[in-house]
Amino acid sequence: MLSEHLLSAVVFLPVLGGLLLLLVPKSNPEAAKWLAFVVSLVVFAVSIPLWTRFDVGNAGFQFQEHAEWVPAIGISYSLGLDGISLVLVLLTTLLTPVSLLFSVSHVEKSVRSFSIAFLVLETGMLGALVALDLALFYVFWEVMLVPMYFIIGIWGGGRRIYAAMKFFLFTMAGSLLMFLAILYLAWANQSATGAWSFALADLTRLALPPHIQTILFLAFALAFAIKVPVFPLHTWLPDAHTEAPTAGSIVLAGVLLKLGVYGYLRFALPLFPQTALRFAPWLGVLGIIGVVYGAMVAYAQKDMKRLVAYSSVSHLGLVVVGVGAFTATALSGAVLQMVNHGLSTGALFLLVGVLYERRHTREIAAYGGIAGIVPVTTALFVIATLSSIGLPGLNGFVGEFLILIGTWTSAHRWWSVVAATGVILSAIYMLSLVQRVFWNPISHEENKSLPEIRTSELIAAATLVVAMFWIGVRPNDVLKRVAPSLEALRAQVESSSGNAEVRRP
Amino acid sequence: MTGALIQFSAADLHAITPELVLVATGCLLILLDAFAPRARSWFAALALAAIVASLGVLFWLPEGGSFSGHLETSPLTTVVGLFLGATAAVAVLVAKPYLQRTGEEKGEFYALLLWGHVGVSLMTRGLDLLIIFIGLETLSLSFYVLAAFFRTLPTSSEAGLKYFLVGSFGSAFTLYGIVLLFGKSGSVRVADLARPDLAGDPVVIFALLLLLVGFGFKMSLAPFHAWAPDVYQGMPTPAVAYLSVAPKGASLIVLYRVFSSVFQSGLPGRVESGVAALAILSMTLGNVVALAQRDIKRLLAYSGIAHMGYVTIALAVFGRDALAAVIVYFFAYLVSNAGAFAAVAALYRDESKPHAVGLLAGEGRRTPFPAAVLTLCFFSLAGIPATAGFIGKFFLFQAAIARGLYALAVIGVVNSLISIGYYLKVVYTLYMRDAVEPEGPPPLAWAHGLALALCAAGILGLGLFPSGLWEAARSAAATLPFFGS
Amino acid sequence: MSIPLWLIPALPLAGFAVCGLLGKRLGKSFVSAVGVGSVGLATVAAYARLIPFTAGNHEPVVERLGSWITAGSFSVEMAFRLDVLSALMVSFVTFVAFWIHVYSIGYMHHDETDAGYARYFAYLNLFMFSMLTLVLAQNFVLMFVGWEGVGLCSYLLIGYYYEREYAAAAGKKAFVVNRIGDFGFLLGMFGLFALFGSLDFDRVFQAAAADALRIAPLLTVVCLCLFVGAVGKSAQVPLYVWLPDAMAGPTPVSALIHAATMVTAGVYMVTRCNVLFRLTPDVMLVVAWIGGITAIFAASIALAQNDIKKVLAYSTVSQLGYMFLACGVGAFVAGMFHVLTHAFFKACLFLGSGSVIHAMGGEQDMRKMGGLKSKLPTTYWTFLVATLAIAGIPPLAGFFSKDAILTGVFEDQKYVLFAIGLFTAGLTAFYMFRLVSLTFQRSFRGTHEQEHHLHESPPSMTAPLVILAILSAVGGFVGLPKLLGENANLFARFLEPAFPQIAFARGAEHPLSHAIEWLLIGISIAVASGGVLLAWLWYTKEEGRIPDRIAQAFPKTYALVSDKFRVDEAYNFLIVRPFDWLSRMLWKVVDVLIIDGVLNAGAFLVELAGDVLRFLQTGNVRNYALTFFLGVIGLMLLVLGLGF
Amino acid sequence: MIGTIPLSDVLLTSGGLFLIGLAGALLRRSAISIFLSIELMMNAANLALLGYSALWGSYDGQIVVFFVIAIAAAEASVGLAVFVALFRHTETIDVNEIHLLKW
Repeated sequence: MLSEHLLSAVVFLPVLGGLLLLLVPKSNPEAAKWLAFVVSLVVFAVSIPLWTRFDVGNAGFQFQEHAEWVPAIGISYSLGLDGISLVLVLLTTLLTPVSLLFSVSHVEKSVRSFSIAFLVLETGMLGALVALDLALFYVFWEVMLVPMYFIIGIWGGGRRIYAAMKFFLFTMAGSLLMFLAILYLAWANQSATGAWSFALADLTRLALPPHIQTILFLAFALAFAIKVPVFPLHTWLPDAHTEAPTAGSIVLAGVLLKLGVYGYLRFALPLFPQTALRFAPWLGVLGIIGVVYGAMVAYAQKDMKRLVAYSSVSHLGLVVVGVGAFTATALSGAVLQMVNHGLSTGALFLLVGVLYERRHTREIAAYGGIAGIVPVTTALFVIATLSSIGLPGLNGFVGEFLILIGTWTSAHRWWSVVAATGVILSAIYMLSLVQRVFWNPISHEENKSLPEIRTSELIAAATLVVAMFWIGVRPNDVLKRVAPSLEALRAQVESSSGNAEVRRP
Repeated sequence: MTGALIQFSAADLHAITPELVLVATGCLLILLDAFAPRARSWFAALALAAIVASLGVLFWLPEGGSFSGHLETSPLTTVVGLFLGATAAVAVLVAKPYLQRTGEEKGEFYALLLWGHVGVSLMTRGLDLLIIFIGLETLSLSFYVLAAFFRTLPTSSEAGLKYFLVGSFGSAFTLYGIVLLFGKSGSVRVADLARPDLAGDPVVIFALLLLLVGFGFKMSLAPFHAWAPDVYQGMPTPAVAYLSVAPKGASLIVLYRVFSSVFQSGLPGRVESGVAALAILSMTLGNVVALAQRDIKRLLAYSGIAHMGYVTIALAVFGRDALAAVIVYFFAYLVSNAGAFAAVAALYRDESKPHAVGLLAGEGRRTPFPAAVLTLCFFSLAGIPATAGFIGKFFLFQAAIARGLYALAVIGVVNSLISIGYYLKVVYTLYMRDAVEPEGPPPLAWAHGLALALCAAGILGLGLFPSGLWEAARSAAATLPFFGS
Repeated sequence: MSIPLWLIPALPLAGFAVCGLLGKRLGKSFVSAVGVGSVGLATVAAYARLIPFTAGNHEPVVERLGSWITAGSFSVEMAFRLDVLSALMVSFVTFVAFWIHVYSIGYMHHDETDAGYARYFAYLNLFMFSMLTLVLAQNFVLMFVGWEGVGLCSYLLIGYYYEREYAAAAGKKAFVVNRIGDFGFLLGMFGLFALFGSLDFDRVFQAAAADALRIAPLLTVVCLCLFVGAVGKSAQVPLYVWLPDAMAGPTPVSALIHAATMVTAGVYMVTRCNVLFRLTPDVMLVVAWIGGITAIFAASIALAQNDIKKVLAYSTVSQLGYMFLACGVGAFVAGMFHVLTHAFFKACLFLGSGSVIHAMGGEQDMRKMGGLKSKLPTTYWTFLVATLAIAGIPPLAGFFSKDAILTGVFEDQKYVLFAIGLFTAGLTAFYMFRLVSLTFQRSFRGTHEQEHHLHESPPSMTAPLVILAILSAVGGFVGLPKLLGENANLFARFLEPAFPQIAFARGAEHPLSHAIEWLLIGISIAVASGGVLLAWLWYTKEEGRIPDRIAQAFPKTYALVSDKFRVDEAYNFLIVRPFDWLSRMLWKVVDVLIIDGVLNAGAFLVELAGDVLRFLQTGNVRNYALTFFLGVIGLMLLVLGLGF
Repeated sequence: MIGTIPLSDVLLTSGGLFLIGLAGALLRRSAISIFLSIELMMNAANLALLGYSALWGSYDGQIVVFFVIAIAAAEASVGLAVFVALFRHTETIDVNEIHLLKW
């Protein structure tokens, strides 16, 4: 039974686990923590067959499931997994247990609710990654917001309420227009074919007049651009990342941001190929602005988490450049880079969290010279840093390199010239962070007694580090799964961007 | 046709048994209150039983007109009846512990609630402007009293006064509209308005606008909304739970009934723009002002004004799907809004003080269940997916888009973005602030728990499995004569 | 064919893993065993491959381990290459590195904790892995892996004493400046891929040689980009600034990374790409000039430095300039030859200085030294040999390589550059003997307790000195000038396969007459010995009075030179500070003020509207009735008002 | 005999009454007089009803009139009750004085 409903299982196991958690008495937080962790581990275990049984070289959707949901209006519960979603699903199922394992030793306030929120969040993310019906996708897409809102708002730092509100409103602002666009598409399909449908497959067949396409595309693009986030829509991110609890930041940076790019690849591109290609240059330009801008602003930060947050703006800018360039190489690089960023930034947030839990400050100035006191933490942090600044042999390099070289071979060679400056800038801001936190003389007495990383934290971080090395050395394990789907996507877009015959809805 | 009002048969009587049951129970409650005060603790159960019974009967009624076609029994009335009955049931459940707590557990309350409920259901079932008007007045009269129910509280009496004055002011307009329609058609039957020559007649339009005003008033549609915040604030919360939901739905159904019978060939552009204007004004004003509210009952009043704005879009759309959307929307609104008021009733201890939002601080941890349901209700009102509220908006905007009313749809979603502002304000007060009140709210009564659980179940149930309701609403909407669809 | 090539870098990598993970617990002796052992094994493995290779016909050997990255049209393999160039590099890299590892045991032993000791050797092994990967790579990407890897290790080792802010900053500086170079290298790779659809050495070079004309213009840009990479890695003007600071690291590191091996990677890369560079004369010119300028510029700075390691650092920069000068004039063989000899004598010099600093208890200022000749005999003599070598005194190694370069320059008719090279040779001889004189000769100028525990270093340190000294003495004979017979220059013969004939390629068309060659040799000997003599006169005999007088005569000039021409300050003022300022502006103005400002203003206006409008709710029921009535009027006007 | 009065006059009178009532409802300050003005508006409607039922020769209108009168009576009783209840607290029924609930 599980075998043919594998996706549903992966998607809904977390929520079921959440319900299970309700049975745990409030008085017993430890049990809640560990149960939640175990649940997420189980989800990860269940998601592994997706990777192993995935038919490499098959571009289409696999593990498909289909069921009527609201037949009268053509909403169906249809799930499917292709290379692009596969890697992100695995990333999600990996990062969730990691974050929960970290939280085991660090969440005190109403633990049970925290765990439940986290599991619901996981379901939301996984659902959005495998939904093939726009209505269904939208449901998952929005459902993610709620638990994340609480995670930031209840377990977050000083300005958590402001940050949570900002996060919620920004994301909502984007997705509401997308909601209308989805409704329009469904209706256009109905008036063109006489049948209601929200299925991606049907709606891609729809040929809309250019100006309509443009409007709808912009509605979709806005939603995704805010999520990514693309400059200048990024200002929610530093606040959200900084105020969120460590586990929240990990998942926020690791997965939620990716959903923006994913949504663009999965929906915006196939639905509005002509327009998407027409707007690709803008995308690329915003991307490179993001790369440089994010890096420079990151350099100016005084707060560790903020710095890492802005580095995300820079990294995802690069991913956006790759998407804009739209060559096979650049696209593979972009998808791979999403995973890389999830791992490296996840690890960075985790380790910043390790320090924060001990000193209860994120001020860079409050540290300095602690390498001798917490060598293991230092080593892990340095590795994560190197991965994030794209040192060859680690994962970050492969993604960056593919995006840049792919962009160079595209029509917009100069993008990759500008974007490549990120190589320098990232080194500047990350290494000065490392220097100010770990090297230099010890400037604060209290740092002399800084306790070293805990086993649970160590395991969590080490998992990510292992993944970094793995992708750095064997990137093809990922790339070969992604490539066919991307090829198919490109073929689809190229072909349909050619035809101009228009069925008026 | 003359005298048609007078002669009726057993079948006709059978057709109004649902109302009769309620009326009779109301009287019985009054009598019991007078002669068997000890039975008071059973009143709620009795009222509940009556509501359930009348619902049951309503389901078994044969379809068709009765009283020679002045009273309708149709899928529409059944579905709407279910909506109204459910609202009444929730109100009763909320009332029981609420009245006990405030020491006001009297027969009158339930009696008036039931009678008002009768009025509402007559509004929806009446095929005759007079019956509709009588229903309207029955409702109003009962709720004027309910508004002023706490005789010891000046605020309650003031609410009564305001509701009464503005209410009767409004009914005068409604009445004059009815009179003009009668003057033009020579009949008080809705069906007789279906004459081609009437559709374009300015006087008829004028009259219909007067009806729109009158029922818009009941819906607390801006700019006829001013009464709502004050009345909600002063009125006993259970009564508000009913008043803020059922009459609004009924009023919109009535408007749909009358408009659809006059405008067989679609809404004239001018009328459409008029309705649209009301919708936009109501959405915007409601949401914007709600942002500034400190008292949660007033906040809910303004949110209600905004929601009536959304749902009025469906009147501008004016079609079968739109009507179905209205029905779905009101079911969603029932579970969300009545649920919210139920939670408010459970979360506040002192009725003599305003229900400041700030007092909810930290209740999320101290009284998790009502707080959680309130949060759920607010997310539903905000239209977050997987809740009933989202489904309501979904079909509503779908209809608007299909009719090409993009501007309305866009304004609608922009407004729901604004609305998130104040809904989340309450949510984070519940969960992200530390308690200010030394003593928490009163212990949760089983009736409240039941009401909250039902609403929560409804929100999620509709949110996840809307299909059945949508089908039902579609077939119900088929009852009214519509061009095209 | 027994030992696979990948094993050679893999062994130090294993050493790195062991030292890094377990070293702290298992103690110094274990770490020394693993750290040095792994490199020793690597050396053995390397020679086990090199000897048969050298004996056989020098056909390149390529060992492919399958695809590494494949995405779209781009694909690159894990493949290692053994040809004359990589053979040459591997041979001396492993050898020198091994002895420096041995030296490190003695150097690092007492003044470091177990953890620090393990860390040191872990880094050193990691460096060996990267360097060997760089050298053995079969394609640009894999080469880049090593390229960045050595950069990383240099960062880590410069910042080895991380608790010293200066060291930490120097490490960061080194990495960032290198990254600027790598930026160029990356763009170069992109260009190559765009041109040839591959980054495999064989494919690229063959294709380039094949259709030289068509690609020439684009290739110029590509080669410039690649050269930028070389400039960064090999510390040429204007990116040399990191190398002097790099002296903050332990001295053996300076010897290994910042003198013998890593910094020559740029030269290696240019030579490896000689096909491309030879196709782009303009770039060759740039290379030559950058090299020449760097050579003389760094040498002049070295004149006025008092920190013993700083002098050596600038001398390294200057010598690297020589190598690029050679490449620039097409004398790649001479360049590589100098790489080889320089590896020997500069490593020896650095280790010697290390031994001195060791003896002086960390003191690096030459003004506080002197007269160490008697106290540290081995160090002194080995140091002297190496100095003579670098000064270009025959028949030591440096003489031959430097002479080959100058001849090459002259051959290429770059007479200005020749003059520069010649003058630099003189400067080199001068400042090196200034160093020797200040350090070893004259009388001791340090404190008493320093003088008290002056002692020769342990054999683990002196042995490498001796070996390297010998090599700097005799190393040159592998590359005797052609004068002494056509086949006298074994080195050139060995490297021949690395420089395939290309159509349109420019080379030594007009060999010089023997007379001129003899003349050139004579001149360079004269200049070198002149420099030596002058230094001896001024510093040993006159005890430095003359230089002091000169310094007093031109205080401004002297200050400028001793302040390294204040280049760091200039960079700081022109680049670093504006960068800081700009990034702060972007954050405070664009992010906070503009973007968030606009959004918050919008939200605030809505809130404000609410706060104002709520007062329409006066609480007076008559106003409610009035609004109601006005609403009716408005509605009527809207719907019926006009028309009908 | 009502037939002898032209419908237009009846309607004009009714409309006039309605407006007078409206004006009263908007201008008076005492709750009672406001309510009386509203009653006036209702009776204006009644008048119009009579006119129309004469026009159509149907009794429906007149029947409606009876209902309206009944409803008005009911409203009056409820209203007065509410006024009394309120007067207990505020000692006035001048609506300008009554604004506990606002904003």
